[in-house]
Amino acid sequence: MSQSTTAQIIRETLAAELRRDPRLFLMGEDIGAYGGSFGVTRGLLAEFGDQRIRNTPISESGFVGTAIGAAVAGMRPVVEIMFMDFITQAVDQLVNMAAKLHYVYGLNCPLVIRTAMGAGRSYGATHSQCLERLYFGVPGIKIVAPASGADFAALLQGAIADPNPVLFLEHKLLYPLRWEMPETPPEPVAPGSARIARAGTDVTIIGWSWMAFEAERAGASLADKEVEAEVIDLRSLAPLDMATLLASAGKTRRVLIVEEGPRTGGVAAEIAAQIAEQLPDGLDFPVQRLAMPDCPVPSARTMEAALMPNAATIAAAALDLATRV
Amino acid sequence: MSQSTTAQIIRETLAAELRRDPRLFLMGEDIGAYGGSFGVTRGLLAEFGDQRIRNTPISESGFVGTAIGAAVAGMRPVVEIMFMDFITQAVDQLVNMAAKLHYVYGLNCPLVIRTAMGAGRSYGATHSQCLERLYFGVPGIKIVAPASGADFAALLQGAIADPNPVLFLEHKLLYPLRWEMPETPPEPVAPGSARIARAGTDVTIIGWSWMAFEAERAGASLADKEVEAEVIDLRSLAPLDMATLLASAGKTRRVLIVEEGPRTGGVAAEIAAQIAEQLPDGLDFPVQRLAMPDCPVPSARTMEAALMPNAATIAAAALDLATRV
Amino acid sequence: MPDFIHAYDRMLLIRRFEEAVEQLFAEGRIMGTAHTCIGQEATAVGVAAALKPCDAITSTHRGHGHFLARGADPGRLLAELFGRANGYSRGRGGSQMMMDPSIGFYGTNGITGASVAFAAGLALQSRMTRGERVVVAFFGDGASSQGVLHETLNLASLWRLPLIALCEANGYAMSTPQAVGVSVASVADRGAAYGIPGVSVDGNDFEAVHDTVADLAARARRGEGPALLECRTYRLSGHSRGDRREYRTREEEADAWQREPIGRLAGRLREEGLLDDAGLAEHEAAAAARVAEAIAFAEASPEPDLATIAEGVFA
Amino acid sequence: MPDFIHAYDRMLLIRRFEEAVEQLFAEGRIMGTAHTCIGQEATAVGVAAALKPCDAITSTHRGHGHFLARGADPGRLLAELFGRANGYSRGRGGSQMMMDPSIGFYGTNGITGASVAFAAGLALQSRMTRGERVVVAFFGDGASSQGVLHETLNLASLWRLPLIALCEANGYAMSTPQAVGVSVASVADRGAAYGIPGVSVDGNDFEAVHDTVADLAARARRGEGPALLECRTYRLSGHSRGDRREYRTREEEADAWQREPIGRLAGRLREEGLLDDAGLAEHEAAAAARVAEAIAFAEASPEPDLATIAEGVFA
Ligand SMILES: Cc1ncc(C[n+]2csc(CCOP(=O)(O)OP(=O)(O)O)c2C)c(N)n1
Ligand SMILES: Cc1ncc(C[n+]2csc(CCOP(=O)(O)OP(=O)(O)O)c2C)c(N)n1
Ligand SMILES: [Mg+2]
Ligand SMILES: [Mg+2]
Repeated sequence: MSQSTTAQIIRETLAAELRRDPRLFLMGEDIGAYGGSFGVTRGLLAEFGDQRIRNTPISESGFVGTAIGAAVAGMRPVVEIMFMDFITQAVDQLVNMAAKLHYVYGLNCPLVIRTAMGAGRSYGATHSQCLERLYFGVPGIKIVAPASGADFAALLQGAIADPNPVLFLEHKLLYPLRWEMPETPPEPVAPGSARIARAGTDVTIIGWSWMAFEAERAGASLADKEVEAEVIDLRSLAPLDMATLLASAGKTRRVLIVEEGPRTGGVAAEIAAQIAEQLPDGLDFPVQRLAMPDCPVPSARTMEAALMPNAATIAAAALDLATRV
Repeated sequence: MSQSTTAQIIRETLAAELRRDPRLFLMGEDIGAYGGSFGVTRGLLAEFGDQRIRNTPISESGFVGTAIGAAVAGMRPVVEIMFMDFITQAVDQLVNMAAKLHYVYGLNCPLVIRTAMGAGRSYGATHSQCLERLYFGVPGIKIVAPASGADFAALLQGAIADPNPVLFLEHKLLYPLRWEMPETPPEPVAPGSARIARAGTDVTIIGWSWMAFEAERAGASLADKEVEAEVIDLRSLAPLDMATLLASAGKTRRVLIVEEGPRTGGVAAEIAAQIAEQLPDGLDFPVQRLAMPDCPVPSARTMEAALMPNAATIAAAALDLATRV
Repeated sequence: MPDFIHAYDRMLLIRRFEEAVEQLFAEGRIMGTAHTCIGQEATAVGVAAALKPCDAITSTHRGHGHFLARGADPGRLLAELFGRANGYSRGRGGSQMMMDPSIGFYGTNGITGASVAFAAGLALQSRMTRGERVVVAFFGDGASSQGVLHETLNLASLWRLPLIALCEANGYAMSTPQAVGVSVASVADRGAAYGIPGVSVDGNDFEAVHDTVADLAARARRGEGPALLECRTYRLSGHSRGDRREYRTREEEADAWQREPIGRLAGRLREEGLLDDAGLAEHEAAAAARVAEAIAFAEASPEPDLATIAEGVFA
Repeated sequence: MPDFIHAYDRMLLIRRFEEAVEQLFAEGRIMGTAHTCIGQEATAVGVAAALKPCDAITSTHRGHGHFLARGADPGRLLAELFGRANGYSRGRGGSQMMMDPSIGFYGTNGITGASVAFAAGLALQSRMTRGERVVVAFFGDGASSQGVLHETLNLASLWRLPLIALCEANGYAMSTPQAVGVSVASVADRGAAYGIPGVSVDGNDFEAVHDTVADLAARARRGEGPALLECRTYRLSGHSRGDRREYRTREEEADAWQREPIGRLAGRLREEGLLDDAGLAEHEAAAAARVAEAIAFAEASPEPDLATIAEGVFA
């Protein structure tokens, strides 16, 4: 076992894949000498050279489009978009091109887009968003958002192995966290499966990325209050692992979904709708959502902290739901 | 009373607003001599000249950004994006700029983006999408999508009067439809209110744009089967008029939401989630959604027709829900 | 020297095909939309004649000609417009989404300008694998205003990609004259903005197009990077179905018909003694027959299976 | 002739301000991120000196200098970085989202390149209302690769907007040297791609910047349309907090320090007999005092009211 940060785990997974598959290469702004804004690719340039660790100009639409073409031609591009907020510039290429290639032409597009999501660093409204909702409703794009060290390794391998475009979401607050990692890397996990982070019987808490991490802490804290929360780390937003969610919901009959992002129009709404549709008599109370209010993310630390759900507010909401009569 | 098509109603409303407010001007591809892809602005160039009916180069990101700046500076731009599918190219300008101007700076941005949405014309996967979901979860953007002649006039005036960015969605299939219109134009309707298109007691059907039109037809056809459907034309997606929806849902206790667009991750999910949250004991059955499967829109007429909900499939789903025991 | 007779055949096939498409729309036998390329055949065929089988092309909304020039089966192409199961995209794509990688044709495209970035990706693969492939990315004068063009040319230049960005300057973007939509006299002048060659040729001159593309492709194959090529031509068709062409005069069109490429090539064939009037008529008849066959094939094609509509979103 | 002493004051204020920002980050007294502009002061101040009060500026992620040059209150600017209620954006914006339309400053901007389109909109309003306003849109060498730049310059040229697109070519985009990210020697060379003047000046020479901007602004005010101006400078600071500057050498930096603009202007002031050493020292002290005051103001500012966080999304 060894201790690694999330950033190191991503880097080592990328390095291993680069060693294994000569078709793999990385593209993105300042991923070379600088190692990317969050240092994830630091050191890879030295080992793999600038043909495989390609610094791009600041052209999110152009280089994502280029990566799509390269993927179709047989390469395995892994693109870094520095902040998820900038993926707004690649929507056309991803929605109108990548997402439709298999359906219309039967073409594989083995493309991974890694990007740093989320608030918590006082970066302000254009550097703090969770924009998975832009792609969540678009058929043809897979989305994964791990919350643990092992999953960053497992799901990144799974995303790279996938023949479809996959968004791989990395929360900024997870990068510096340290995890115990086994010497041999975990097996790949394909997009599409959730992880039971904590088993329980009284209430189901569903989250992903940083919210899954906080939910797990919330679940632990509830044990002191004699509430056994089942915490599900969604991991994969598209496809959704409804089987796991429904099994848990059917067992606990009380479901709380936590989302970092404005309440209206997020991923939680879809999960809530599906659970309600599929368990017509299975819940004691309607599915609850804990999310941010419908506003941009302000930069001031005080305001940002007040907006984001965290272990304490998740625990409070889950406790309320679990003990409601 | 006179008969006008939807396209004429939009045109006349624009013309009246252009006459009334010298700050108003139109921008878009081929809106001048050509009158736009759907002929909506035909003839306006002759009356208002090329300073106010501005043909743009094919630069959706650049000209939407330009319109945002002009709006902030005191103009009233009404932008046409030829097909909603191309609004993918303006996501950055709308999400990272327009949507945040009032929250962060307290600035008004009186911008209207008109665009042609939806399937039904065999235009294929990149010219047939309903992409309101891209903006629906973004705080700071209003979205309206009328379904009747009067509402096109009323809501377009309301959108133009609104000091915020408003997406004004025009379904392609509505353009040629004819409506009886009063001689004096209807009063403006601000974004934020739904319309009860048909009152009823047995089941609530919610739709917007073309789906509201089809839902109204479905409602009428159900009367023959002794089912009184209440049909709600949502009209405004953001803000949502939850009061009207909840009142109807509380009354009928059975709700069907119809969405043109892939089932997963759409607007219907949010409405379903909110109704479930806010009427914990108020429904006989979970909210039902009728939408398209999770795939792109194929071009072949046969396939496209099979995918789109229509009056018959809506009526069947509503009948099933209304008569379920 | 390129094969003039073969080129003539292809240009005729394209012309007859596009005329048939317009006719089929007018008769309501096909639905949706299509953009025909009447008058622009020499560019499509000139490019195709200059490329090797390993090379690749990406196309636009106005792509039937590019596809046919590259060797598409007119029957399958038309079946796609009919929305049939053995169309190139099994009825899922339509005119603006057709592809056949097996002949190096990477798609028509309904999003103006977007395919040029995709083309750069094909070129990047070629460069990274030290392949021989050169990629020609078609786009229009109107598309030249799209930001993704700028991003792609900058990147292609920096990375020395084997890419020829080929602007079919046909005078209009829909109704917008080039002078109203493009702020520079020739799109080729923008090559200087990326440190790459910017070349302009008469796009109605099959041989000129062929020779220029052959040169630029050879240059790209030598690893010397991308180029920007403007082919000056004229769209004799309307933009798409229902275009009343109020934005230009009939005189201007009549004038442009004087310079249309097929008659020009026929003249050349006659001059060079390659074909006489009887020969020309024979090729005319063959093209017409080929299109009639294609229509028959398309109309006899099966409808797509509606049970599988939602399948195949993911690999 | 521009007011050299006033310019010197502003440049000093900016320098001291940016040093303070770096210090405050290092001490953990402010959070988030900021990009300082040490070494680039002459461009910001040269532009501001050349503009009229009716004119407008749009800025970038590296915008403190532009804002201060245009007359921002350093206290309110710093209060914004502290996330306080009387910061320019009431703590909602941070370094990359600050604006004050009352002084014609239309915002720093965290999305590289995006503000240039916004600037064109301000210029369009000016043109449509026959106003006097000229708009200067700052962007970086890195931003020059963004498609929206291309779209905006094309449109601005076609519509003859009173817009000066001003590239601060400071050698790097984050870690990417200009030669690695920009495919042309000078961004100014791209003016030709839009039929507009492309001018390049020494951005560390206050007077040269001033004079060039004054000329281009006068031209724009006469209705002759936009221009592209490159100001060649050097970012002496790191890109942002935590930049180890491994992508360049300390020698290169030392060399660049030789050409930094404030010492240069001080020399000029001495030469022209406008200020002697004592005078210069006085101005130095005044700038330092002004920044100290700003810090005190910012730290004494109230925290935002958390009860109203979600308010004000819509007008
Ligand atoms: C992003 C986008 N914007 C607008 C359109 C609508 N549109 C289709 S073709 C066209 C004109 C294209 O002009 P040009 O590039 O010159 O090609 P041409 O039609 O002349 O062949 C327009 C505006 C589109 N398909 N995609
Ligand atoms: C759309 C977008 N892409 C990437 C970034 C990340 N980013 C911020 S500043 C920067 C470098 C900008 O370089 P340049 O334009 O030269 O300005 P400079 O930092 O040198 O002032 C990058 C890549 C961003 N903010 N926005
Ligand atoms: Mg054209
Ligand atoms: Mg720079």
